[in-house]
Amino acid sequence: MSAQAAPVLNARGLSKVYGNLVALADADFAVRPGEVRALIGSNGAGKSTLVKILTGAIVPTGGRVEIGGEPVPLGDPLGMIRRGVACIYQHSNLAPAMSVLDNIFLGRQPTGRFGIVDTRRQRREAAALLARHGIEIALDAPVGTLPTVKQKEVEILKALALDARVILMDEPTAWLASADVARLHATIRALRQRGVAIVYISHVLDEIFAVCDTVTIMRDGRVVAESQLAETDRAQVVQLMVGETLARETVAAARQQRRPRGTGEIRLRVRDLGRRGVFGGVSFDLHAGEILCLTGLIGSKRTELVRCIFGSDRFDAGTIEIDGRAVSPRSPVEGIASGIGFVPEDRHREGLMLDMTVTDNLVMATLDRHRRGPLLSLAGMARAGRRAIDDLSVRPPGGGTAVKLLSGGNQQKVLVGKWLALGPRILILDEPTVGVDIGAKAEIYAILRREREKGAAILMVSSDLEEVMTVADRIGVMVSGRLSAVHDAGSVGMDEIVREIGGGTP
Amino acid sequence: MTTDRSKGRRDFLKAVAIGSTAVAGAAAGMFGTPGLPATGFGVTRARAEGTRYRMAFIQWQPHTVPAAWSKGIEEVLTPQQVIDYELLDGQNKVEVQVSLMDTLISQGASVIFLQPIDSVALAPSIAKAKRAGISVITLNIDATEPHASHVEMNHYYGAMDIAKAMGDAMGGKGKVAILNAPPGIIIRDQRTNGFVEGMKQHHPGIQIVADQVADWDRKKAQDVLNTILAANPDLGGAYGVNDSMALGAVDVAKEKGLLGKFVVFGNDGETAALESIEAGELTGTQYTDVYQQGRLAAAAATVLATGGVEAGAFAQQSRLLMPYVIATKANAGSIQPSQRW
Amino acid sequence: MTAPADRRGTVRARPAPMRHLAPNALPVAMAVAVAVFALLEPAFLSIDNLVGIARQVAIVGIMAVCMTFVIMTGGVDLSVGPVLALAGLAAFFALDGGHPLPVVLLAGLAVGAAVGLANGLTVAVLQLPPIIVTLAMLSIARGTALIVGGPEQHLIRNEPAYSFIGTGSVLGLPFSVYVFAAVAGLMILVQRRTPLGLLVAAIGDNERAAYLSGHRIRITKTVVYVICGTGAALAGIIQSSQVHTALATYGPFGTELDVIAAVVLGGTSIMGGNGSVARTVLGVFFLGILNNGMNILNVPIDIQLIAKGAIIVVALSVAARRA
Amino acid sequence: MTIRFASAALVLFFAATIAFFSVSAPRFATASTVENLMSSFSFVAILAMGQAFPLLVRGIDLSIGAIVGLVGMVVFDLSLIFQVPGWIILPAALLVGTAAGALNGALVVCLRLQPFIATLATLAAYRGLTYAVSGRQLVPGLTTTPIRDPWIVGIETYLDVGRWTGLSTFVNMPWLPLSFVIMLGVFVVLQAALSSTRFGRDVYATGGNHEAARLAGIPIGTVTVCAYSISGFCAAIAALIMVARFTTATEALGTGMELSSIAAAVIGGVSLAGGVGAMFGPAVGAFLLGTILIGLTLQGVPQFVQQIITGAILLAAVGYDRLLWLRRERRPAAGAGPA
Repeated sequence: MSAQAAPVLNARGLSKVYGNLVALADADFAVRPGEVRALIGSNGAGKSTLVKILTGAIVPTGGRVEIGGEPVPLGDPLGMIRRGVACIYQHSNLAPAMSVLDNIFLGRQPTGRFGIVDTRRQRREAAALLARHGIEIALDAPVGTLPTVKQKEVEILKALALDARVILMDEPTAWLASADVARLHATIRALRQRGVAIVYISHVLDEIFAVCDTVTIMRDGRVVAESQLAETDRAQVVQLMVGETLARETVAAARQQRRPRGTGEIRLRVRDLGRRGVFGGVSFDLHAGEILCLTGLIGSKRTELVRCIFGSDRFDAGTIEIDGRAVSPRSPVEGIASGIGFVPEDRHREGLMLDMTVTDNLVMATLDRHRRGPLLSLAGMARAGRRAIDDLSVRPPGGGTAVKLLSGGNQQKVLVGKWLALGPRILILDEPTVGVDIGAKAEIYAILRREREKGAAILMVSSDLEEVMTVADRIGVMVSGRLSAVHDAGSVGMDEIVREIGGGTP
Repeated sequence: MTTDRSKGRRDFLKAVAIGSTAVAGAAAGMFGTPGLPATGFGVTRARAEGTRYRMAFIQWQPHTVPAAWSKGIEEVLTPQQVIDYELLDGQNKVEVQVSLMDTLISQGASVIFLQPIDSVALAPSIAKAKRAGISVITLNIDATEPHASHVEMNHYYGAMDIAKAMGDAMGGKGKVAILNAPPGIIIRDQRTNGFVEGMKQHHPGIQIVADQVADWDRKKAQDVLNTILAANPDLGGAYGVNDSMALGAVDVAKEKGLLGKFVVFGNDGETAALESIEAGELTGTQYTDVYQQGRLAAAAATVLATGGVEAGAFAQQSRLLMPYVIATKANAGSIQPSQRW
Repeated sequence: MTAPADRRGTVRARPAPMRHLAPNALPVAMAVAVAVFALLEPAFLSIDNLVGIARQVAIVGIMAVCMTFVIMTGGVDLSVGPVLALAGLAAFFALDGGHPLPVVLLAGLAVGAAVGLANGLTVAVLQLPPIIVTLAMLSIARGTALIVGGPEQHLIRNEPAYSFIGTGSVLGLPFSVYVFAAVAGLMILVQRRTPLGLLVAAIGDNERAAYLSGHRIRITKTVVYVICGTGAALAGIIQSSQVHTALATYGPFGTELDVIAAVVLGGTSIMGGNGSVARTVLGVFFLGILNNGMNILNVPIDIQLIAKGAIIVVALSVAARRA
Repeated sequence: MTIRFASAALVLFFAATIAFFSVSAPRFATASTVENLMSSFSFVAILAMGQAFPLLVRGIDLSIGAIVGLVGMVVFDLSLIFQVPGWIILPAALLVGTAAGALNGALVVCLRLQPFIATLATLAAYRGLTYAVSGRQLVPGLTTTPIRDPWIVGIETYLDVGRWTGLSTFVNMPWLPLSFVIMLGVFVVLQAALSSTRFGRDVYATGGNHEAARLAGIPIGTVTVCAYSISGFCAAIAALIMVARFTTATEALGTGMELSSIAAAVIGGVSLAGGVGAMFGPAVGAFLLGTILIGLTLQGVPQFVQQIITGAILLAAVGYDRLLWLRRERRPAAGAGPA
């Protein structure tokens, strides 16, 4: 499109630092009217941070943002919205008890005298909107009662109703069925016709090549490349996205150490596991002393799968055997009892007690071991904590510091350490390196390999292909609720995997 | 407290007269009450006709005094076999009392015993009751709306007499503290004002150094008096606006070994208080035979219910004024066990 | 509750407002209060009065210390008032039945534990809002107390052993103060040295994570309410022994709010999360000092209430600012 | 959204209760009982509706009862001490109540205090203020002087609707208390504000998804303050009705009302989690509680047992709401039609 037109949104030298984690480093980002710009990069590459700055949710440590050539105050969500920057967030941004209609017009209902809402006009506009974008939805249904897909549509409608100049879409298709994706893309093209600038954040290369004009590729908090998609091909993009950031020897080391099927002893056997409406027919074996990585798109139900194995969710079909014993854990308590450790995806929501100390968090899963009669042996806990801190080289090394003061990487190490303390026979990790700086990543990989050597069976969910290629002994690809294939890591190339992942959404 | 003193006394004599005859009459089931047209054989007739009367007592909140009243009332009503009686709880809330009044009115009670939380607040409901032909008998707190009858142990004059007795006990000089109730119920105001007024009149030499709220509560009274004593080590006495608080003061005096030296007066005269007096701990309290007061009210009620007197007819209500004594070690012994509540 | 449900980092890191209160604002406020009272009325600092303060806060103190865990788990217990009354009555009837002291105490405490258990199960298992559950329990327990005890005062006469609990004194300190100290000490120990204490903190901090760490959340929550009920019962026993009376209307409306105020002043967020028993004790004494000081200065009740409200607001908003 | 499943069930339960007492309780189904119900619980309903607003924005107002006391005492003073004419007193009273509510809101918004704590503090403060300004203490003589101002006492009048409509020729119609009419008025206005004004949308949004509301540019602070002001305003109206009914005000007026109003609101399906509820439920909830109290009294059930039953019903109400919620959780996809 009009690549020469002046950028409507222009960010220069943005950076954001949490504690000692650099989430975003001197990033430039611009998008022009009528341009659909893909923003891609593995998890924790800094995309969400950039988005948060552009929506005003957070204040950058440095840098400036111009809209239509005007420099704008940062950290002011309303200002951004008023200036025409709308965002469709990954998480729901709706008032569940309110009707679709009210959500679309949230905070800006057309009003007549005495602030009486002009519902007729509201309906008219909404109807027009629906017609224009060919979306079917019951305007009076409370959003809370709608399925997630529909809720996404409401979010999109909300943004569209703002007739924004720039729309940021953060993983807009993560929860959409392929048909809906196609429709969304149609919508996007329509918007492009009307000169709206769109920032399209996604992991799905197919989608990107299908709908985007240009691409900005980020890695580890930096913008590593910008280009016209017309002039690039998948391989290049993936290459840029994945990069060679890990020191070659680490990768090399990792690769030659690969031990598909570990000791050969089957630790975990999953057969036709399913949960109605979520995933189904999943079968695989996990051996002692191997690392099996489940990769796929966000929303391909990998998390849901491993939750069921751990016991925090229920499955309603298939069987799970551990060491040949059939189990059906109905709660984490039982999962742990059968030797499973589980590092959840969102360490803040589900993993750590942020206000509590490193030691407390480290012993959280193994309290009973530190009981002396009715009391806890603080000394014992401290010792255990100290040992873990040294093994995992947590920085700062103080066991008494509150976890929330640690960097993402160290927080993650603490979370992993909590489960290692259990000496799990099976360790499940869900996106263990999201938002973790590169150094910590390497350390975590090292830890995992060490556990593998000790004979633990490790099941890891990751969307970061580079990571998968580095640590996996075997790779399973999940596509919309099905385990499409399991490869020996050695015998499969990244592009192949990429294709399989993308292959999920034709 | 609106009436002047002498009248109060006269009412008091009249009251005793009415009261005793009424009790006698009620017990015998026959009537001849001055001031009321003699209909004769009210209860007997009722029994014959099989008519039943509904009576209820709305108390301000569960407490020893209304409980004793209720006992006394039942003593008189039960043997007559034609009266259904129930005790209702005002939860120390005006609105609850008013609502209960309405309920009783629509229920068609024939007499309502009422211990109003406030003289004015209940007046409209009393008027309503009268319109509905229901006689209302107020206990201890009079209402601004004239009604059938008011049976009271006067708080204002009682408190004045307490002030006098207390001053005498303290030799007319020294410092005293008031352990008070939280505002919101009229008894509190009447007693406090009476006490203050009494001290002014009889013992201007005595100084009220503290007036603190102890929520009717013995424990709070202990705490509060403890504190007050710290500030005024030379405190000579304390007046508890009810006996529980007075007994709290006694507890403190005991603990500090001030027994005998420290003058404590209470109000109401419940059993615990009398015992404490006899034990030489509590100096005195305003005692009334509350059972008797209940009986008196019940007797009057019977008359009103069965005597065929139109409730609306009470332009000028009868005031049955209970005799009270300031019970001290000297006279407490003369109070019969059967009179203790 | 207003923390936006956003992604990694930013806002969730905001500490619960109350947290910073305890270490600085509260002691400062206490010091100021003490200084003011002492200046206006030297007798405030007399040994007698200080002992008096300790004795006065004992009952609310015990309840507050025992409610801290409940509030840390994001709950609240409005039913402590009637429980206090019920326990007193239970103890009285046990005494009346001529049972030995241990049985008597057990009877009292059992009542509290039972009510607590009912609260806990309803909150933890049925997951109903604590404020409503305990509000309902407030009127249920009060009703029961009035049915059981009636309006009469049940005098507890010549029961030296029982009376000692509330009125006896050891080495010049009232026994009830020792009880308070013991309970406080015990709860501090529980918080710092037992799995329960750690677990309560964990639940308040991040219930989901605690669950995923393989802990039985429901049991813990129930236990916490049982502790609270038992604490209220103990308070009831002490009170009934202090006033030689058991009465169904003891622990009137407002008791529960005093207790909650003490806990919150102690720096525990009413929304749950970070909290500390030790700091609750501070909060208890702060309120105790305010009451005592204003009584000793013979401040009229109206000013007392206004001042109390204002001071709570100031103290806590200072804390909120710090956060 | 205005009338949810919960509310529908509530109405059924209400009807059932009335039916039950009509057959079981002597003299329950009479005009006078209906009058009693309307005049004794209209102000509770108003308080419940007021309380609903703080709850809707995920707050709570524990001071609502204390505000009733304060306003009552202000009316008492103005009328009896300063002899101010009623037509001035009425607006003044409403003003005081609203201001007190606004202060609550300000504490919550500006000082970032937990609503529970902020209003707990003002609960004490307002009650203290009531004592401080109490004309009963300042001028003891007034304790026995009823308020006679027609403007105020006029609130406690009964309208013989029966005769106007001529219905009373067929049935014994209850007279309609003005307070009930006022309650209806408040209901209509507030419900309209909630369901059809911009403000109402903002209230639901603020309570339903705080972050979304903020990002949507809704002035959350203002909305919150308004919510608390409304609760204060309702408290003032309730106070006026009570004063008119009692022709006086005591320092203890409104004690415990905070809890009963919360109870009524929650029974009426207002969620403590915010964003869910309407005016209809709380109003019905208040009258439901009233019906039960009156009915049980007429049945001769002891007061103490009544307390227990009331508590049980409160539990049942929240339990039922929980049940609905669980059911909705079970099948998130379903129910995607208009609710």
